[in-house]
Amino acid sequence: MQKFEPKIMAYVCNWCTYAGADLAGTSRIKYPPNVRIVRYPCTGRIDFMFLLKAFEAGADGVIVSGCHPNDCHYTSGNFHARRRWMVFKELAEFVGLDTRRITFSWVSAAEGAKWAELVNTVVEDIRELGPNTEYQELANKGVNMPGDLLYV
Amino acid sequence: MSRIGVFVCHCGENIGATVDCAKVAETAAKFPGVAHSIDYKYMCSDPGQTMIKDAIKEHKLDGIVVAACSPRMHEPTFRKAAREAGINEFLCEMANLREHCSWVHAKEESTTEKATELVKMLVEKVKKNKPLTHIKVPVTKTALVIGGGIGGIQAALDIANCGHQVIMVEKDPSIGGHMAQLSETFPTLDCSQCILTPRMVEVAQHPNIKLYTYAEVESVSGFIGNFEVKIRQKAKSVDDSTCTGCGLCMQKCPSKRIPDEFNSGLSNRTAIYVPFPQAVPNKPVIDREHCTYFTKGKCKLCEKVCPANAIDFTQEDTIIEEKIGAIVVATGFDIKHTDFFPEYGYGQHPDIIDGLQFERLASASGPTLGAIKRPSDGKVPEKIVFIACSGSRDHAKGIEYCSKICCMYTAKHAMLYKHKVHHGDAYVFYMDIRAAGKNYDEFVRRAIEEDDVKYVRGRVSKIYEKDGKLIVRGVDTLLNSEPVEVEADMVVLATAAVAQQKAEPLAQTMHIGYDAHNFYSEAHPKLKPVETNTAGIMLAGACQGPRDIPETVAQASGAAVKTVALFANDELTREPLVATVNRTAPPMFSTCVGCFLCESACPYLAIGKEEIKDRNGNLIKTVASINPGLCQGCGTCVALCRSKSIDLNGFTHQQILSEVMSLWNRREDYAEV
Amino acid sequence: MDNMYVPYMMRIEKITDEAPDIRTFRLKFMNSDDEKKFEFKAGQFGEYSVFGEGESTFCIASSPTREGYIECTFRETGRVTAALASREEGDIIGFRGPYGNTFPIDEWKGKNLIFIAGGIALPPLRCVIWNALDLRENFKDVSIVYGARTENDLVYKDELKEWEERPDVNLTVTVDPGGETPDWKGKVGFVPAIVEEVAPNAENTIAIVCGPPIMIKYTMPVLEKLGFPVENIYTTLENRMKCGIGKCGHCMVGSNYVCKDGPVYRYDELLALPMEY
Amino acid sequence: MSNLKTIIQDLFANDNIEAFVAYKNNKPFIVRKSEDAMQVDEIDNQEFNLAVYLNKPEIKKLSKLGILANLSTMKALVQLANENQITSDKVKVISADASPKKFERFEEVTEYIKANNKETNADLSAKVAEIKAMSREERRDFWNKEFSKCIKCYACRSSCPMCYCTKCMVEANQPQFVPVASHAQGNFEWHFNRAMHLAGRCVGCNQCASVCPMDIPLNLLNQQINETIAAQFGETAGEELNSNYTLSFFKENDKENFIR
Amino acid sequence: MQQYKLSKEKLPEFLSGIIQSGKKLYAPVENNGSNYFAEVKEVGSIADVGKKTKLSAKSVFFPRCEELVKFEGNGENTKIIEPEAAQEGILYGIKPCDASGMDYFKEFYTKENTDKLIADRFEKTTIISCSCNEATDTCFCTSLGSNPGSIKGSDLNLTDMGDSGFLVEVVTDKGASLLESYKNMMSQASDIDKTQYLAEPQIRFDIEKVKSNIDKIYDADFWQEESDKCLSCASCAFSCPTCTCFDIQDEKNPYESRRLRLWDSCGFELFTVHASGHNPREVQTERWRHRILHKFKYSVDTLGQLSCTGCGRCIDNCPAGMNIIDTMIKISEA
Repeated sequence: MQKFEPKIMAYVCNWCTYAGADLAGTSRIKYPPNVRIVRYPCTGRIDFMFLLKAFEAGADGVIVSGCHPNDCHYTSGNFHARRRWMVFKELAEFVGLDTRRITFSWVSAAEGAKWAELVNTVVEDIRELGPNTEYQELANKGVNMPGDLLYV
Repeated sequence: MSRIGVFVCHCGENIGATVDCAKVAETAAKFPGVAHSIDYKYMCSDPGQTMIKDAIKEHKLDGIVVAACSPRMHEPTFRKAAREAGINEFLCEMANLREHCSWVHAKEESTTEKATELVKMLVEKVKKNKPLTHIKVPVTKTALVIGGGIGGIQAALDIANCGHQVIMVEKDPSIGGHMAQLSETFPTLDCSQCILTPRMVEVAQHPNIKLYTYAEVESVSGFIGNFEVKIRQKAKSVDDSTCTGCGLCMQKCPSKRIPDEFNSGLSNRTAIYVPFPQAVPNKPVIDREHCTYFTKGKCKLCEKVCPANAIDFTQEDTIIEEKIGAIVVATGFDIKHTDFFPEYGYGQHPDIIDGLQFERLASASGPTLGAIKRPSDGKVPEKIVFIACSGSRDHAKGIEYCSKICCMYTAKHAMLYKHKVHHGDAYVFYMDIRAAGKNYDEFVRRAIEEDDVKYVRGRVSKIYEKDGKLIVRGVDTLLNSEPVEVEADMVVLATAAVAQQKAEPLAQTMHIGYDAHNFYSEAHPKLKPVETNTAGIMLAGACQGPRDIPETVAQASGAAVKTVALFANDELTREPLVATVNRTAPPMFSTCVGCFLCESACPYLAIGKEEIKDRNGNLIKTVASINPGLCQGCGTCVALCRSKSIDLNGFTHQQILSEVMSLWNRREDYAEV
Repeated sequence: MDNMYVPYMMRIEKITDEAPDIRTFRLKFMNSDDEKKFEFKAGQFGEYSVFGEGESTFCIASSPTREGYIECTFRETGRVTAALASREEGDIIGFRGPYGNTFPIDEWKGKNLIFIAGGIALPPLRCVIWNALDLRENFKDVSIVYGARTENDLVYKDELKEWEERPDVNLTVTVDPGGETPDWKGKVGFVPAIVEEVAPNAENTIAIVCGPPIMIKYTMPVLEKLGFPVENIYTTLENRMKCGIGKCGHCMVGSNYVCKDGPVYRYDELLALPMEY
Repeated sequence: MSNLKTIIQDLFANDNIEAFVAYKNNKPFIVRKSEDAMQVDEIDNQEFNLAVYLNKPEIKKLSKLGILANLSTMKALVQLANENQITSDKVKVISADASPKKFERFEEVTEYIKANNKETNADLSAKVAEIKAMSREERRDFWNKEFSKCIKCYACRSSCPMCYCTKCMVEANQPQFVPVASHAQGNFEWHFNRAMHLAGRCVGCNQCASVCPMDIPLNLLNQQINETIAAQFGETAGEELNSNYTLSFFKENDKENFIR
Repeated sequence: MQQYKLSKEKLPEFLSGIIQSGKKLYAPVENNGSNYFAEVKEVGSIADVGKKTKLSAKSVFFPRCEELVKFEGNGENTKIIEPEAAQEGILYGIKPCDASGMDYFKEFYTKENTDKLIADRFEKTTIISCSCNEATDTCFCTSLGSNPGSIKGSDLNLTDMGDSGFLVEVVTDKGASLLESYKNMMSQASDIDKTQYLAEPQIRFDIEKVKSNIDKIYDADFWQEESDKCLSCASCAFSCPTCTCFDIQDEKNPYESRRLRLWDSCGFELFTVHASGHNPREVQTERWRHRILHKFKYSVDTLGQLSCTGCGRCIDNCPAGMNIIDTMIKISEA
């Protein structure tokens, strides 16, 4: 048994935030080791399902980050992503998901320090919130339950 | 299960000092599907790479994960090693243990733990990797240059001189563009035509250049290396092959009062005409809109006088189809005319002219043979006012940008005036003087200091006529914004440079981006200034935004190099990391339902419609298909597709989901907080 | 509890790549008690599974006369088959079975046999072919007509060679027009046409036909024309199945549960069913 | 004979339609033969969105057909046209009102929508607002309770005019994003997905909720998204032809106050 | 057959007795104005049993999502974990039509290749049905030769006699043994004929004609007409007491996986589709015909009984207004 350490999944685009995180590395800026980066070509590629799947996998927090507006390597992927996130976030809130656990941000390839700062903040915020067990529990609700109104 | 190899690099002390690499390798060896796992001091070194290659062969690995530095650094290195060992290079993935782990975390158990998980993610991902082959697209080594101004000419000659075929399309009867209209050029004051016309001739005579004048691009289809273009050759009514260019027809033509475009309306031309004496090709066309025969049904004087029997009234527009590999767009710009300015009398006063008109007045080949005479009465103006920024940088007029060339040509105009009318007074109203460029500021200073041009910093609010004079009323902001009034004989407006009238439809034809002012958009403002978002289409000159001749020429050469680089190989090789629309067994054929909502999201217009037909040719369904020649692999369409019919090579749903799921968090491992 | 959905644990002993996307697994029981209890007959099938990915239905492609293992041949088409295809030798998979009825091979004693198969449908027949060949003395002439789209798509290439060389087997292999390479020595043409060309003697002959629906559709009239009575033609259906024991309802054709009442049908029985297979 | 019946018979006679989608006894009814036109209802207050039938494979494959369209059906038709699913050559639209009228082009349909559009979802908006006012835990519990009833009969999907995928993403299994099972996670992700996939496309006919045999108020999800999209991007589905689809379109100044 | 009388006041006592005995009690409960079967922890939460529940009671025996088997670990270390045995329970408030559906269900799952998971639940559950005093306009049990007081499939049957309380009929030994401990609450009532209290749903079609026509209508024209408005959802199948079809799906995480049994419906387009893409029942007409013939022909062929009980839920729940009675009338008139 260990003490609770938040596990953060970071979905980042290859050209800005991934490079920004690389810069944090080459600049030796320290931040906590709680974050796992999943590399996407562009934030436009990030299907909203991957956000739910991060929760399913038990991520305590998720960072989604890409190029600042107008900086997209593919010119407009982040603009599309931004709209999608807006709709996603509003819906997620509406159905009662804990959206405090999802952080959207723009981190450019030059913002190594911003990346480190972002991870710091998110890890601390999530540490406050505690483990994210709610979503994983859903998988067992309603299984092997006779009747029609199952987990009311 | 797969046979994955894991190679953990210490990167000397860079990773090894913080992460327990041996332990990472040891743990990774136990991951399901891992057949081989080892750590080593320097994986990217020759012995390291050899080690990887040997392991691939020895352990029959079908995928490798190199846990080392950032893939942005060494991915090509290790992919090459994989390829050399006989497995597909796209079965190699890198876990970033250096930039994303050892360099940013302290030497702790949790850091090694993170490193292990990063390896696990990539192991799970690489299990789902599929071998990919580079996309090869054949290249037609012919370039299309649209526009025969100095930009087009430069690009065409550069490409042609590299041994490739060029097709040039010019909408006017002659090439030359705006530069042919200019009198002298700044900052050297050398004669514009003297430097341009030899190059025009060179174009006409170049064995690799096929020239279509009086022609326009009708449609463009296909993609990089493989465009198909339809060119509309407008009917010239003169048979180019027999016409000798003797000019008899023009002398006899009865319609002589047609405003001459080349002279910006300062003189007239005939209905059968060549735009200017040095035109290329130097053969006339009939302007059907003004020709007596075409408007009234009788005349045919030209036909009667033509010694070569070259006049052909029955000619029709023809559509010429050409296959090309790249396009250089050099369609240039236009200027706002004086009628754009209510405050300056809507262009009603003949002595308020624009910059191009002044160029023609000052030109030795112009209507006044180079004498500065005002259009209304032919008198030499004693006092002349130049107004810079006429329309430019004016939000109220909807033109927020700087037209860039006006500061310089206004100084030039003032100087030319002063050189020709020594006793005359030249005033320049300006907002700022933007003379960045080699010898540019010196040029402006010369105008002010040596030629005594009077520069007044302020805007002109109104011009009106009074007693045969043009009263120019403005302010001098350097003198406490005091009102200034100049009684001028002539006013020259340095009107805003704007996009060509047909810029927008042409952009839509070619599927290239354009901004709010219809200037064409470059692929990247810094790093891809001559390319468009549509691969294989390059930009040169003022169609992208106002610019001067040297810049246009430089950009044209840049565009030419991009074109020639494309033509350097018979096939275009592209990374296969592109999106694909699935194809399934009949009767479904694809899970795509053809809503085409992905189409508008694609920044590269790579998504097209594909019709699936049965053996008898009946349409079964229309589905999306992605042109691998155009797709850049951003994946926006992938995330948009509701039925999950599109996937992105290298970042498939399977790959990413496997990565995410490998991070499964076991709750029982924690104590309650 | 005697839960019918609990699979046997099987170890993949051998993997053979047959054709693009088509593989054969040789499976051994992990538990020797299971192996002792296990018995099957030609024509039966099972549910092969990768834990966490799902179950997939294939026939048992090996003959019951070859004991100690079972074999299955499958094409990678979906989630489960893709997961199966990514297994290596030595890996563990699940197996439930045997299910379904069998070819009445005992009733065929003393008769001629002709096997007609197309594409990936040779595996169901391979079981009964080997079963017959291992009891060769029980039968008179044995002929096999097998066709695939291309040469490359032929499965069991080694065994085809073996059958080719056996004097007591009359093998005809064909590929669809355009599917042949320059060295191809077999026939070129669609299976029904080749059957007509080979023109087996219908007298005292049992025809066992298996292939895609389109092949069956065109082969049956040929056999009837050649004088095969419907009672002498057998086929096996490959409906979608989930449970294998006549419960889930997926394979239902009329009142038949193909997994329980089939998959082997005599042609006259098949004709009595609605055309929902 | 009523106007509607005459129009339908006329369509069969002169426009060569193969089917006409209308109502009979207040339920959907597909007129396959001209004489069956006599059976259709003439009242004009039916709620059912008939546009869903244009997605039914058996009807989709017909070369020409007609449809009786109330306001929400019309919006669905416009949106379907925007999504390249139907063309005005193929589908003849008849307005379901007191004086049925035939529209030759979808432009006329959009004009009709503009002229007759009414704000009908006030109660629904109020309910959305009510849920938004709850605490997060209350919202979670509310939806958990509602989704717990879902049996995954997919009546919502089948009855939705905008759900026309031949293979729905829940049936895509490589990978299986949404669990097929009707347990809490499967139900949550299914309804979340459906709502997201209808974002910017839902025409607000509320059919998903009205057909649900378990009475799950699914329209609240769509209403919430429609409200978000209207407020953030100023867009509404099904009212204009060739309007850009909200999620494959953007403006440079879209709001991003939630992005750090 | 034994009959008892139970006064209205005693019923709650009887039911709470069951709860207290530790057995699970499944009964209709109300949610958003409709009734559904669910486990009840206190008698007060039981809804009006006179009202037809939205779904049949099959979920008590055939949960819509159930683990068939579970796997822990990976590779060689994979451990198979079988599901737990069912708990003893009482199903109360089920309609006679539903109960006879449950009888079919039990027969189907136990006759051949017994499904132990479902058989176990039937074995451990006592079914107390409640006769109908009122019928809805979609009820057609009488058209199928059954009636609102049918005891088929019940262990005990209750008939509401208004002020006179309930008539309790003991149908099976299982029913009798349940009643054993509660007999003191009841009085003997062997002479009461419950028919007078029952609803009388109208007979909508002639079942004999249906039976005689059923073999010759496979190619009839009316199937298309009847199925034209069907939208291929499963609300009919999932609310049907005799629809037994299911799907098997696996779920996994890196540490464990499970094989689930889920409800499925022959109405779904993908229900029969082969791996090759070939679909034996490609159009909805064929699927609707299969559904009807399964109920009225195939189940007679295989199990000797009709598998439609006339509950009318498919009519109530159909989004598109499909009506099985219309189809039956067409068949009877064919």
